[in-house]
Amino acid sequence: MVAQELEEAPKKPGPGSKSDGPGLNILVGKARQVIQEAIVDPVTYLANWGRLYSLWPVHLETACCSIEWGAVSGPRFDAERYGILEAFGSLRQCDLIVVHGTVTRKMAPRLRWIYDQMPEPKWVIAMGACSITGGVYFDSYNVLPGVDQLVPVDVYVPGCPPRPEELIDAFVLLQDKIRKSNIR
Amino acid sequence: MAELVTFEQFVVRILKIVFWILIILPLIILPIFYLAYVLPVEFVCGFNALTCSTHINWAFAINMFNPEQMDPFSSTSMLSQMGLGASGVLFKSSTFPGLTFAAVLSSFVIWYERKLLAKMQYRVGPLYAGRVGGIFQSFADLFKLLFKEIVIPAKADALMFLAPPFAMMALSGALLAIIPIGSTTYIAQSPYSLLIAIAILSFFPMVTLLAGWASNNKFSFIGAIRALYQMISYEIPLLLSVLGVVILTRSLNLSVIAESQTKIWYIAPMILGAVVFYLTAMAELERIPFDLPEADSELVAGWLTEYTSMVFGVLNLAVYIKLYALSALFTILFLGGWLGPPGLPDFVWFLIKTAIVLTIFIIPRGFSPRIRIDQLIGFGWLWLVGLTFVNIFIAFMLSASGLL
Amino acid sequence: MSMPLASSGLQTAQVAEDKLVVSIGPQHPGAGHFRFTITVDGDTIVDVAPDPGYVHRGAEKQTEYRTYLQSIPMLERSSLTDVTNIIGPYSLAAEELMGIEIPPRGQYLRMIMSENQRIMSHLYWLGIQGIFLGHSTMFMWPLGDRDIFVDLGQMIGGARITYSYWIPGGVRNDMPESFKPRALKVFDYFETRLKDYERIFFQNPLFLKRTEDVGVLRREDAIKLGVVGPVLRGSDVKSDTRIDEPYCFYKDLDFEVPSYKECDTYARCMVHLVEMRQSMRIIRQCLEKMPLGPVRVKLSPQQRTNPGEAYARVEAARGAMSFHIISDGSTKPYRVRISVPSMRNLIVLKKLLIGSHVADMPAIYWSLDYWPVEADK
Amino acid sequence: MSGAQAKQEPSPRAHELVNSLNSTFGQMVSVTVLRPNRIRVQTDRANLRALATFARDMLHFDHCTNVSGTDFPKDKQIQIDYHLGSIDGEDLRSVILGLTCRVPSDDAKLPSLIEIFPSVDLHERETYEMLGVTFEGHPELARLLLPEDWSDIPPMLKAYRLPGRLEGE
Repeated sequence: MVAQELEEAPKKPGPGSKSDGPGLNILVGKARQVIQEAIVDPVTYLANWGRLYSLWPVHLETACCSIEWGAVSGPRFDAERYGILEAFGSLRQCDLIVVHGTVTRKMAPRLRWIYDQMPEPKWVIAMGACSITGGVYFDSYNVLPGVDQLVPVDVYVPGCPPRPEELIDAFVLLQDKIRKSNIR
Repeated sequence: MAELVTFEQFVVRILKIVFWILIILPLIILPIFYLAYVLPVEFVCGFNALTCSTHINWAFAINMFNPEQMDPFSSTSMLSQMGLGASGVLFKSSTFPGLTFAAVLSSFVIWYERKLLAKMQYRVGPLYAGRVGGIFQSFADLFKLLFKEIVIPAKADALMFLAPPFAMMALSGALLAIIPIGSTTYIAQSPYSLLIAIAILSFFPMVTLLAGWASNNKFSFIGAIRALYQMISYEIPLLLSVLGVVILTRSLNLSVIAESQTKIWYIAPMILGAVVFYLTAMAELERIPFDLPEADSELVAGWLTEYTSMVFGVLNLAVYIKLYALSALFTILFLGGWLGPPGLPDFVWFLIKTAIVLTIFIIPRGFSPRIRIDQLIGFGWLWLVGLTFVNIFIAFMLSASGLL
Repeated sequence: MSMPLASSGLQTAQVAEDKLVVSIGPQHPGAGHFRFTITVDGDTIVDVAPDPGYVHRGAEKQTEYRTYLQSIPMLERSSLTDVTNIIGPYSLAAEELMGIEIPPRGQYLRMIMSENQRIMSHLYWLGIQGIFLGHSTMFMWPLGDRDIFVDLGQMIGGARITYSYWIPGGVRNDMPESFKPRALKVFDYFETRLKDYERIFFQNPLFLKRTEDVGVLRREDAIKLGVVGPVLRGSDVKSDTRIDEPYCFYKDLDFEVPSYKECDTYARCMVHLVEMRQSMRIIRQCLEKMPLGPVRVKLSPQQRTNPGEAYARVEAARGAMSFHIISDGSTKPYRVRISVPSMRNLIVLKKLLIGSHVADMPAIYWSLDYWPVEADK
Repeated sequence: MSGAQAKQEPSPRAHELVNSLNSTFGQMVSVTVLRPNRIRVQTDRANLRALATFARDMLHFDHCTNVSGTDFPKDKQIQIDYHLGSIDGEDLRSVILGLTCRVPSDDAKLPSLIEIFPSVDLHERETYEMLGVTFEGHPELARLLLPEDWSDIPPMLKAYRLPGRLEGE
């Protein structure tokens, strides 16, 4: 989010500039506002509402955090409450990658391919210390020091492995982020 | 852009839209409507004058000069005459008991299935989408799929790839059209409606094969071949299992079959046929334990592997409409259709029975692993076909002895 | 030096026209962190090429840069389902090199933790076996019950699953007094659950159809190929490191080692079920027999060892886990070699899959209890 | 290295093994008992196959539990250890027989034991890629764990320093 705001910042017109006013015609401006309020905003709301309650994660297990992922989808923590349904094998139907821990140099190109093959919009959660910085394997010859060089990460979940509650917190954070985003 | 973040804001916005519509409607739309229907048709709308049959024009003329029906809203009866009104064919096939009704019902069936499965697994299931128990979960899935990118694989045949979802939807809709859900609530009647339903069912494997082949993916292809094997070998037991009912009623008309069960529901004498129909319908629907074509631990998602966004959504919806249609067929064939104690409209009884059958279709997903393809085909040809012959024999005995 | 690229991921094999080469994994619901290529002729698998290494993190090399105690948190992440047992042989070998004796209470705590871990690992295994057969309830129930044992481990170890508990010199800390009543309650509950599992999952006719006579590994093949753990015991060999070469106080305890003559996937499943019961039996006995006293020998963080080599093994959840440590007398090990059961069981994958149905692939693959993270180290 | 470790008395079964090894191979091997049930037999690569065949046929060691390789840059040698175990041998389940063989680093070649013990398959492949030791006669000596684009020296050699660590850390 921060990055987006920074990109948009220079485009904002300063105070006193010409485009500050109601536009070339007050009627056009009003119509634009009506269209915006009557069509664009509700559609945005509906799309975001659908997206945030229907995050289907890809079945990609990069390393050992997948055990806690299993616990999250298990009866005690039950991620399906949030609409996170781990029942789709094909990445074509998924919207979310949860990077389960370490990404090795052999796994890295596969992770990127999987990310590229998924349909837009898509989100990435980096789960575990290994996927953020490399974790205890920071000095290994075969481990990527963080996946954010590889795919754009939306939410980072620290921990080695993170407790399921932390992962659920990450889902809630991601939902919050989606709720506030524009449709692409 | 103004951001909507809460449900309350959304409601306020919707009310605003309604307000604008209420303003715009009397100012712009109603005058046009008035011009179109109150003034003579020939002057206003040349298209109508050229294309509509003469008696409709005459009806317009009668309406026009009838002082009691001068208000424009009475012309809804015109719509009925054209087949567009509340009892017209278009309304029936598109709204109730047709596609829209079935689609909304299916989306609730998806939610119900997930909730039921979660209960069996000591979980909660969908909870936060919608205020009550995640009841709008499948609508959230729907809106998400609507606004998702459609990916067509690079080496896939785009037309052939996009055809199956719509063919699937059309077939499911055709299946709906032939199934009556009440003595007067039906879309189409035919003396051979059971035969037509089975003929439509035999189209599904072709669509599946097309989908698998056009995706240009190995998993899709293997899944499609499996679906072809499965559906073709289970078509024969399906056909044979309903034969017992046909022998007893001496009719292929589903309405007649349902009405003829006043004495006894056919599930009692035809229990073998009902069991075989249930199992074969499960196989036709690719539900666990017969979900080999979509087995996600072997073939990623089977023949659905390459389908994205709403294309996938339409396929999935079609499958659930098919589930509803087959449960409805089961209700008509074996559970007496809409027959029930008086007090409620007949289609309500029908829907209650269908819901029970749907539950029975859904439950095996909770306690059964997947079967293997060779076991499946062996089971179908050896046991199910054998059982249907026993069933037909029983039907002949009952029919010949005059008991039913 | 140059190395050939054969059987690696970037090469496509040349096969006949009527055969289909299907790549399974790493993004595949039936493969996890692992990839293998199968060549399919109709519904029969004619060739298998396993391609491990997706989780190879170089744990062996990293031990060269860490002291004996520092290596423990890193090593236990190689097998997160089974953290106590992967540290076991490492600590045993290090203690052998250091020449220290462990107090008896520490030994008993090691056994309790190790068996608790075995139950957790087996439950996880059972869940995944269920989902691989398309049985989603069989995935959810064991995973839900696993969390109860996670809580038990948390009472002693402090963390959810990674507690670095079994360390050279004993165990990290003593157990709380509330552990015993809690554990006994959990075991009473779980024994009824195991009966449910047996009735609902293991006697399910479709489950039997999918697992019986599938992936048969004969006794002589199992021995020759050197498989371990439940796979070996499912192949009619009553071999268990806890009995063959008892460590801790296993020789004082009374428990049974299951073995089945059928040698198929169902036998392997049954081994897991019986072992969970036996593990609870062992913990009950440990709780009875446990003496009071210290739980560890104080060691310096820079503890030096005698130069030499040691080879130690314990029975982990997946089979015999062994460590070979060579020391040059410094604070860091000269060479640590991990021989993990998953790697030793992978060798039979090719043998079992060739000639079987495509649909049997997930059932056979997971019945080997192959955990790629552990195998790749 | 192992010379500094205190020698221990072997268990009775291990004692028989030591005697039988000594009487058959004599000077070609040096037998050390590390623990009552750990026997270490050092030999050279010429005798390795004969020793393994003898261990399988006469001593009833039927599988290999581990193959480990260690680099000794000071001696310019690489040490390969085969750890053999037994299931069907009488009273042998607790015994681990280690076959140790040292090869020079610049000529790291060794006969493969895959025909004698099929269970060494993956272990030998791993040792090959981790230390660059060639096992002659292995049918599929290919890359196993490292990524396809690995172009550095084998990582388990002492000359390979971890990239995440400073020199001498």
